[in-house]
Formats: sequence, C-alpha cells, structure tokens
Amino acid sequence: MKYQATILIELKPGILDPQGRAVEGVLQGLGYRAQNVRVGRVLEMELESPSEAEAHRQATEMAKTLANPVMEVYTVEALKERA
Amino acid sequence: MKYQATILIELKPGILDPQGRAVEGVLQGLGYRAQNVRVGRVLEMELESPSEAEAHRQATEMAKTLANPVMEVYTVEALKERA
Amino acid sequence: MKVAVIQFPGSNCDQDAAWALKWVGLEAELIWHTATHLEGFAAVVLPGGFSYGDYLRAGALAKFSPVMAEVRRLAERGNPVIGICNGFQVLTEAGLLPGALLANTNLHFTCKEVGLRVERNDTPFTQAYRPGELLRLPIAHGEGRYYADPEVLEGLEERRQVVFRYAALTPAASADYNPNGSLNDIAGIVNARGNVLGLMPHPERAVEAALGTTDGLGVFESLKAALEVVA
Amino acid sequence: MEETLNPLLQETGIPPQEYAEIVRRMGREPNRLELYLFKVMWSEHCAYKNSRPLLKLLPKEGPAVLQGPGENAGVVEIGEGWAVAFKIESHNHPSAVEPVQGAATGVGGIIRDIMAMGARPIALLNSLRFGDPQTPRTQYLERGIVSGIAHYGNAIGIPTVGGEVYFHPDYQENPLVNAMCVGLLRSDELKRSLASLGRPVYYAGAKTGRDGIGGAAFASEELTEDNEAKRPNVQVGDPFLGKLLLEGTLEAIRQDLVEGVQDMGAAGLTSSLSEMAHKSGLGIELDLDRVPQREAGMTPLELMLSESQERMVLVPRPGKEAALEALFARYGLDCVAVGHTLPQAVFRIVAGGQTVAEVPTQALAEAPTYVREGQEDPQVQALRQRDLSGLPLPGDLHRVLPRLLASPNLCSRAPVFERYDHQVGTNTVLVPGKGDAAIVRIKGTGRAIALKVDANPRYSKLAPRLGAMHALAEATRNVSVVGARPLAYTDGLNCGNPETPEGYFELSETVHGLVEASRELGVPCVSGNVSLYNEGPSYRIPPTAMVGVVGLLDNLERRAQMGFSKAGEFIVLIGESWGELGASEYLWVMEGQEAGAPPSLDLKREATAQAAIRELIAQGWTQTAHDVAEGGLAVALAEMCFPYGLGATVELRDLGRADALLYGEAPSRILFSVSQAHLQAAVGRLEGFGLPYRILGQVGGEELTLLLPKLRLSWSVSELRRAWATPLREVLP
Ligand SMILES: Nc1ncnc2c1ncn2[C@@H]1O[C@H](COP(=O)(O)OP(=O)(O)O)[C@@H](O)[C@H]1O
Ligand SMILES: [Mg+2]
Repeated sequence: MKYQATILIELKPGILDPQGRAVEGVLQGLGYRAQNVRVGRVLEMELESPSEAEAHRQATEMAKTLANPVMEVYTVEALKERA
Repeated sequence: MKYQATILIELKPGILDPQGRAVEGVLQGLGYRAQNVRVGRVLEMELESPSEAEAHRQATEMAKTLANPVMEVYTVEALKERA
Repeated sequence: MKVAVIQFPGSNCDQDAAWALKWVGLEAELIWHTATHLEGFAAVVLPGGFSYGDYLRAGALAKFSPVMAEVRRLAERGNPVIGICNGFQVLTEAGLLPGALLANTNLHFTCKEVGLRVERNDTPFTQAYRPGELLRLPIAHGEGRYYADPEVLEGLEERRQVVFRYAALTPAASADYNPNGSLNDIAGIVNARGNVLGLMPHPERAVEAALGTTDGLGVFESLKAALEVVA
Repeated sequence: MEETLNPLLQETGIPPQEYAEIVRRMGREPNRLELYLFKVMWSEHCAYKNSRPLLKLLPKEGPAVLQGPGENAGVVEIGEGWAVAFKIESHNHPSAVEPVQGAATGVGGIIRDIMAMGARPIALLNSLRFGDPQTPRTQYLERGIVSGIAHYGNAIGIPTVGGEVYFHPDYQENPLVNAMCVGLLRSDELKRSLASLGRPVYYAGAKTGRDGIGGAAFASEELTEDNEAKRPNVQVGDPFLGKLLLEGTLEAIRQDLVEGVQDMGAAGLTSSLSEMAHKSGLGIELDLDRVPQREAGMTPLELMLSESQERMVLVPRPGKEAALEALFARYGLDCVAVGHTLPQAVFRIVAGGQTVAEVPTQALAEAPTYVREGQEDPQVQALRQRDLSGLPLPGDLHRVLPRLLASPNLCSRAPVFERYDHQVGTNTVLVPGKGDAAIVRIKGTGRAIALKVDANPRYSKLAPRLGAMHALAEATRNVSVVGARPLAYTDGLNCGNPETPEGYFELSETVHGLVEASRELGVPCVSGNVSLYNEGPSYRIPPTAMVGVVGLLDNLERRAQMGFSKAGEFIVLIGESWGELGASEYLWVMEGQEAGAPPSLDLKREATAQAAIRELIAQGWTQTAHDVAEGGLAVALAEMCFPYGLGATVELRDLGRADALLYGEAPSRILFSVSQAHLQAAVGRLEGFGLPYRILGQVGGEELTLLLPKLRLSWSVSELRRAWATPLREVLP
C-alpha cells in the first residue's frame, strides 16, 4: 500500500536560529505579533509499505537517518494512506 | 492568549525540487522505498491573539506573506493554545 | 605515499586540493565516491564544494557515500584525514569529528580573507607553523558556524582539539573577525587522537604567491613531513 | 477557414503576415504544434528578427578569433594551443518574476553555452541593473538576484570573478541580469553544434518537466499586467545536477566520444534540435516517447516548449554510443537516443508512433527580419541639449567626495562579490575589488586572461551611440590597466521595444556605436545576446550595451592592480586633468540632474592610452594602475587609496571649475604610480606615444590631500573608506 509521510526536522530549542530571527524581524516589522519564530525543514514522501505500522517505522528510521542529532530533532508528523 | 502556529511552505507540485530529488536518491540508495520526496520549510512561532480564529487568520496572512506565490504553496498546519 | 582526494558528486575543490598536494611534492589521486577501498593511500583529503548540492544540510548526504566506510577505517587506523570546508562538514556529519556546522549567522555565503591563529603545532597538519602564528586564509562557505553542546565544547578545549581559531589580523579589525558566528571562534579542530583535521578556511587556495597568500602552504608541508616520518 | 484559424492565431499571438509566410514556407497550413514551433523559433529571443540586420555590421574578424558569432559562444586563441570561449546572456524577465531562480538559471544557461563549445568554464561575470536603491522592490530584487547568482555559481564551482552593479530609476520595473561565462579549451578540441548523417541524437541530463513553458516567447514580450495569467511555470535551477552534467559532457569530449554538442537553452528541444539540424544541413527526427520525463501525461506541445534546465544534446561518434551511455550512468544521469539525423532537411516529431509535426528546418531557422525607421525620443534630446554652463559651484567641495563615494553607483561592491566564490579553481590572480578587471591565470602556462564587463547607462540614455562607444572603450581600458591586451568582446544588448521608433532608434544607434568603437579599437565582437522589449506602458530602460571583454596577459608576472601599495611612488595621470559635468555621476548625485552630453570620445587617443599603459606594465615600470571613470579624478584617487589604506598628496594646477576638475568625467584617462627609478622612463614613453600626461603627486600617509590653486582638500582615507563601504552593506548585510 502507498502511504504519505511527513517528517519535520527542526533545530533543537537552545540553538541559535538566525533564519528564524530574520523571519521574525520581518513579521514584526509588518506588525504581526509573532514570537520565537523557528525555521525547520519538512520532508514529504510516498512510501510503499505493507502496513501503517511498518510505514511509520520506516519513516521514523529515515527521519533518524536524515536529522543530525547534534543540533536537530525530528518528528514523524503525519501518515495517511494514499488513494 | 498565546497560540503556537505551524506554517508549512512547500513547492507547487509541478515545480522541480532538486533537493527532494537528491534526498530521494540517497534514501533509495540506502534501500528505502521512498518516492516523490519533496523538501519544504516549516515555520513554528508563538502568536499573541484574542481568539483561536483570529490566530488562525493571522497565521494564514503571515504564511501568505512569507510564501512565494510564483512557486510555493502554504498550509497553516496546526494551531494550539499554549500553556 | 599517495594521498586520496575524494570526489563526491558536487565536490568542486577536488582539483584544487590535488594541485596543492602536488605543489608540495605529494602524490595525489582523485577518487570517485563509489570507491570501496583505499588501499595504498597514506592520507585522505575530503575537499570543499557542495557535495550532493549541500541539499538538506551541507555535507549531510555525502556521509552515505560508499567511500565513507573506508575513510572511517583509515581514520581509525590513524592515517591523516583532512576535511576542508565541505569536507569538514562531511566529517562532522559522519561523526568523525564532534559538533556541527550551521548556517553562518549572517545567513549567506561569504568569500573573503580572514585571520586565523594556529593554536597548536603538534599535529601532522601544523608542524610547519609556530604556535600562535597568525595566518591569512580565504574562506568561502555559507554553513561554517561551528556548534557543539557545552560539554562537548568544554571537552574539546580541555583536550586542546581546537587547531585553528578566527583571529583579528590587525588590532583595528578586532571587532568582527569571526566571519560566521562559530562558538569559541573555532575554525578548525582535530579528533582526540589528532589524526583527523577539519577546517572551514581553504589552505589549498593559499599555496602560491600569485594567488595572494601562501599561508596555507604549512598545512600541506606539515602533512608531507608527517607522511615521510611514517614511511 | 478563417474562423478555424483565428483562435490559433490569437492563442499564439502570431501576426497574420507572419502566418501567411509560414503557410507559404510549409506549403500547407501548419497544425497547432507546428505553429507553436514557429512561435518560439520566430520569437525575438531566438530569431533576432529586429536585430539581426544590425548585428551583421559588427566587426567579427581578428587574428585571435577562432569562432565568431553564430555558435553557442565565441572563441579566441590565447596561445600555446589554448583558446577561450565566452559569451554573455540575459535573463532579465525571468529574474523580474522570480529573482532567485531567474538569476540562477541565467547563470546555469550561459555555463552550458560554454560547455557546448567543448570548453571547461573557468570564470563567471555578471552585470546587474536595478531601479531606485531606496525602494523595497529594488532591495527585494537585489537580494534575490545576488543570491541566485551566488547559489548557482558557487555550487557548480565556477568562480564569479567580476561584474558590475548600477542603479538607475528607469530600471525600476525591469531589472537587468546579464551573466557572462568564460571557458578554457584546447584549440583542437573545439566543438560545434553539428551532426552527420545516420547518427543518433542523444539527450543527456535532467528530465523534462513543465518548467518555464513558453519562456522563450515570454522573454520577448513586454511585462504587462495581463502577463500574470500567462506567467510561465518557473524554471528552477539545479547546480548539483548541472555540475554532474558539466563533468559528464567534458569527459565525453576529452574521450572523443562525441562529434557534436549543443545545449538546450531557451525553447529547449525545439531550438536545440532544429538549429542543430539546420546548421548541419540535415534533418532530425525526434521521438518524444523516448524523452526522459519528470511528470506523467506531458503533451507533445509541453515537451517541445519545456525549458527544463540542465539538459544537453550530444551526437556520439560512430561506435561510441555504449561508452557515452556508460559514462553518464556513472554520474547518475539520463543519456538516451531520442532521435536521429535525416537526409532531408526537416524537423520531424514523432509521438506514439505517429508523426505529429514536420517542418522544413530552414523555415524554422530563418525567421523574417525587420528593418525599421528609428526616431530619437525628443525628451532625451532635450535632456542632452540642456545648458549646464550656469550650474552653481558647490559651496563646500570637501563634502562632495564622501557623498559621491557613498552614491549607489560608486560605493563598494564588496557586499555583492563577497557572496560569490571568486577563487574556486585557484586561478583568480586578481580578485574583485583589487583591480579594474579580473585576472585568471592559465595553469601550466605563464599566461593569464583579464576579464571585465561594463556599460554606462547614463551615457547611453543621453546619447545611445556615444554611450555604446564608451562602454567598449571603458571595458577594454579596464582590461588594459591590469596589463592585458583586449582580444575580443561579447555584447549583451538590452533595449526597449524595437517596434517603436524610439526603441528602434536606441537599438540601432547602440549597435552603430559598437561598430565604430570596435573598428577603431581593433577589437572584434565574437558573441552576444539581445534582450528587447525591456519596457512597459510607463517606462523604457536606457539602451544598455553590456560589453564583456577578454584580454590576454602574455606574462602573468607583469600585471597591475589598482591599490597604492608603496609610499613614495609618484602618481601620474595619462590624459587631461579636467573632465566634463554632462551626464556625470556628480551631476546626478549633487544636483539630481541627468542631463547634458556625455564626454566626447577620441577613439584613437583611447587606443593609444591603452597601448601605453600596457607597455608600462609590460616593462615592469608600474604595478599600480586604475582608469578614471564615473566620479572623476577625485573618486579614482580615493579608490586607489582603499585596498591598502595608503594615502596620497596630489596637486591639480589647472584653472577652471574646481568641480569639473575633481569630479568631471572624461574617457582615456588612466592613473598609475611609479617609483622614482622608473619615473623618467615611464613619462618618456608617454611622450613617445604623444600622450598628454601630468605628474600629480606622491603616494603616502593616511590622508588623501588634493591641492588646488586656491584650495586644499584633505580627508582621512579611513573616513572616506567608511562612507564608501557602508551603503550596499545595509541592503546586503
Ligand atoms: N555583480 C558583480 N559581480 C562580481 N563582481 C562585481 C560585481 N559588481 C562589481 N564587481 C566587482 O567590484 C569591483 C568594482 O566594480 P565597479 O565599481 O563596477 O568597477 P568599475 O568602476 O571599474 O566599473 C570590480 O572588481 C568588479 O569586478
Ligand atoms: Mg573601471
């Protein structure tokens, strides 16, 4: 079966995120009350897998492979079957 | 009240995603059955807002400002109240 | 005494590194990243560039290249390994050096000359320098901000693993000599054993007077001397 | 008949008289796909309909020229069996729509033109034009375009060694992005876009997607509001794949696996294959089913119009097909036969086993050309003829220099060029900011090439013909002052709508100016690019001829840079000390006026001044030289103080307006510094050349001091430097 997986990879909380700061500056300059803006990456992919549990396991493994544990954390965000 | 907003900004479907292609190549090389990998940006932020509806409106507006309409689409992914 | 210069798809300082190695009289050979053995090579250089386009993160995808298992084996055996710029990023991503290299605080690629202080000259890469010597070397990177957890950083300093630090070339320029926001002004480190070096500046761009500075020559001369001792 | 055709004509925007011509050449009505092939091939961008008759006038011959205009790039020989291929290319409209990708794909595109000649790209330059630097739109474009250029050039590993940036309100809606690439090849490995009979035609590189559909046609249309809807799918560049394609292609050439090479640029498969067929005097049959596709369900029309990046056409030598495929497989790239050559000169497209289009190659390749009547814009004429004699002298001449140095067109470009890797390849001997032209040495020889791209839009706006002459004069001068002999140039012609009398006038005058300067300076044009229709309802860009010059240094050791480096050296000016205020940067910055005639230009004097400075450098008498350009003498002197922070004291004894003396502009002027030991010899040679010169003063101290008959002006170099260094930093931190 085909699953759609979303992996979020973000900087660990304590680490300086200059990009987030820059975006925050822009947003605040436009009058928005956004704070603590953090910028991360999102990966979307299709996965061929016999079961949802297996798809989740695979996605988690890939997330672990792709994120750098020194400064990043990951979440396997969503997993839904594809039509 | 404080809300936590997550904005996903991704490339429009037809647009070439070189990053996604490169990641896909590596994942497949490692034996994963990942396909159509797309890489986007995720923005997390805190928002001060009187209501959830208003926070959502604001987040959507910001997403619109930050995404490049020529090549990107955005989703305001999640919105939850902060402790 | 051949030195292997690894070519990942997207490496672009591979020829320059080989040129610099040959400049000091070392033998250098370009090795495509799919190679599965590095027999006969005394040392390895991971050159600068944009391996795999630097997609995802600089150096992140290159660590999966087949040749990396061999690079690891040589490193563990004690052979000298140098990662320059993108090569440094690959070494940290692969866990051969501690820490990580994040986006420069100014958020953009920066190509210019910086000041560098040699923190120790008892490594195979720095014997030709005096300790404390100030060097002028070019940098060219967008992700060079050295980061490590506080404990890791402390350990690095305790074991004197920091080899190069950004430093002011002249007292007048003292304000912004750190070009990327690296913690502790770190520009280059070695592993605990001292045989794996990673540095963001480009010594291979600084071996000929015609190109502005020869301050990078010491790295290659040191390596040559170190390899001669072994041989 | 009429009713069924009209919708198609409307859809494609092909004018009825051109349609009639198409029918005549085809001998029948074209189908929709065929009509689109004509649309893109007969677009201004591909066909040079309005410029071809003019471009024919440009001198193209020279002793060094190996390949003139007409191929993917021009090629000149530089000795010892080496040659360089170079060309400039515009990507103005894509950059206006999506600055980062527009600029990035512009760089990628010109790189593939150079590869197509069999050359390894060794240097990139760029020439950028923006509107009012204070506006958010300009800043957005500036940041995006600079980062797009950096993104592609840095990642593919070709140093960006030079360029220029200029701000002028007339570019507000329509920025210009022209990229130049220079490649190195062995003269005997020169490749052309050719195929012989019975050969398969290979497609190599990225897969085809719906990128930039209609791009080439789009590039030739004015940017108007209702273009929004027609806006093409944006092309995204992939420098990573570009690098693999580059190495694969060059290796195929080195191993002599291919007889013909052609990049897929604007109008993708359509123009690359039909032009290759036409140049070979053959036909090509293309089987669309074999084209590597990124998306499912692409129609023949979409495949033919796609401008997906990072694709090349290769024609293997007999028996080398398998080796070629294996080579590209190693790089993980598609490399497949998509067609083959035919004896009859037609471009035939097959899909699903059926012929879906078949057009005579000549009909596609030789679009009708137009010669029009030009007429000068009376407003421009009035501006040029404005009387400037009553201009008040500024009360405080001391204030002027820091202000001029901080002007957007004169301030430091370091915030731009620091974002470009200008050293990868370890050949860049003179890096940006250190000299008027970049110097790139040729490893394994004692030689080097010098590179510079230049254009002065203010001169060109006020006097298009003279402005174009100035552009070539200044670009060659910049190459000469580092010690190199200009060999040839490439020109990027950026103008307005040629269908209007003003637009055509400006285009035509610009070309005629280049023709004249080319002839007098003895420098042929070997390649170029034309970008027209850079105008909209409320604006028209100044005619902008970006001239990219390549020069040769026979002896790399004898070269010059622009910074004063030795206290005590004498400062000598070749040329007169006073300049003119018409069309000057001074007039614009201090008076807010863009008016008057640009300074007159004596091309014989120019050629002599350049020959003289080259000789002084070749003799080893001077290592420091700089031309006097925008901002005049005072600005040029300040610029020479910056690289090493070394000051100078200079005496200007001439009477006359002090502002014209200090800040007035005039061509053919060169400053250099020389030690006492060589001073006599140097000025003796200048006399031999019959050139006016003045010994102005000496290098030294931390101040720049200018002594005028009744005035002493002095600034600390560091204070001037600060004024000069900060403005662009604020936009590009
Ligand atoms: N867009 C650019 N890209 C790279 N280098 C640039 C760019 N613009 C300016 N430079 C470099 O900055 C320096 C100064 O440029 P500029 O002021 O335009 O010189 P000039 O007055 O001689 O035309 C030169 O070394 C030039 O090559
Ligand atoms: Mg100049």
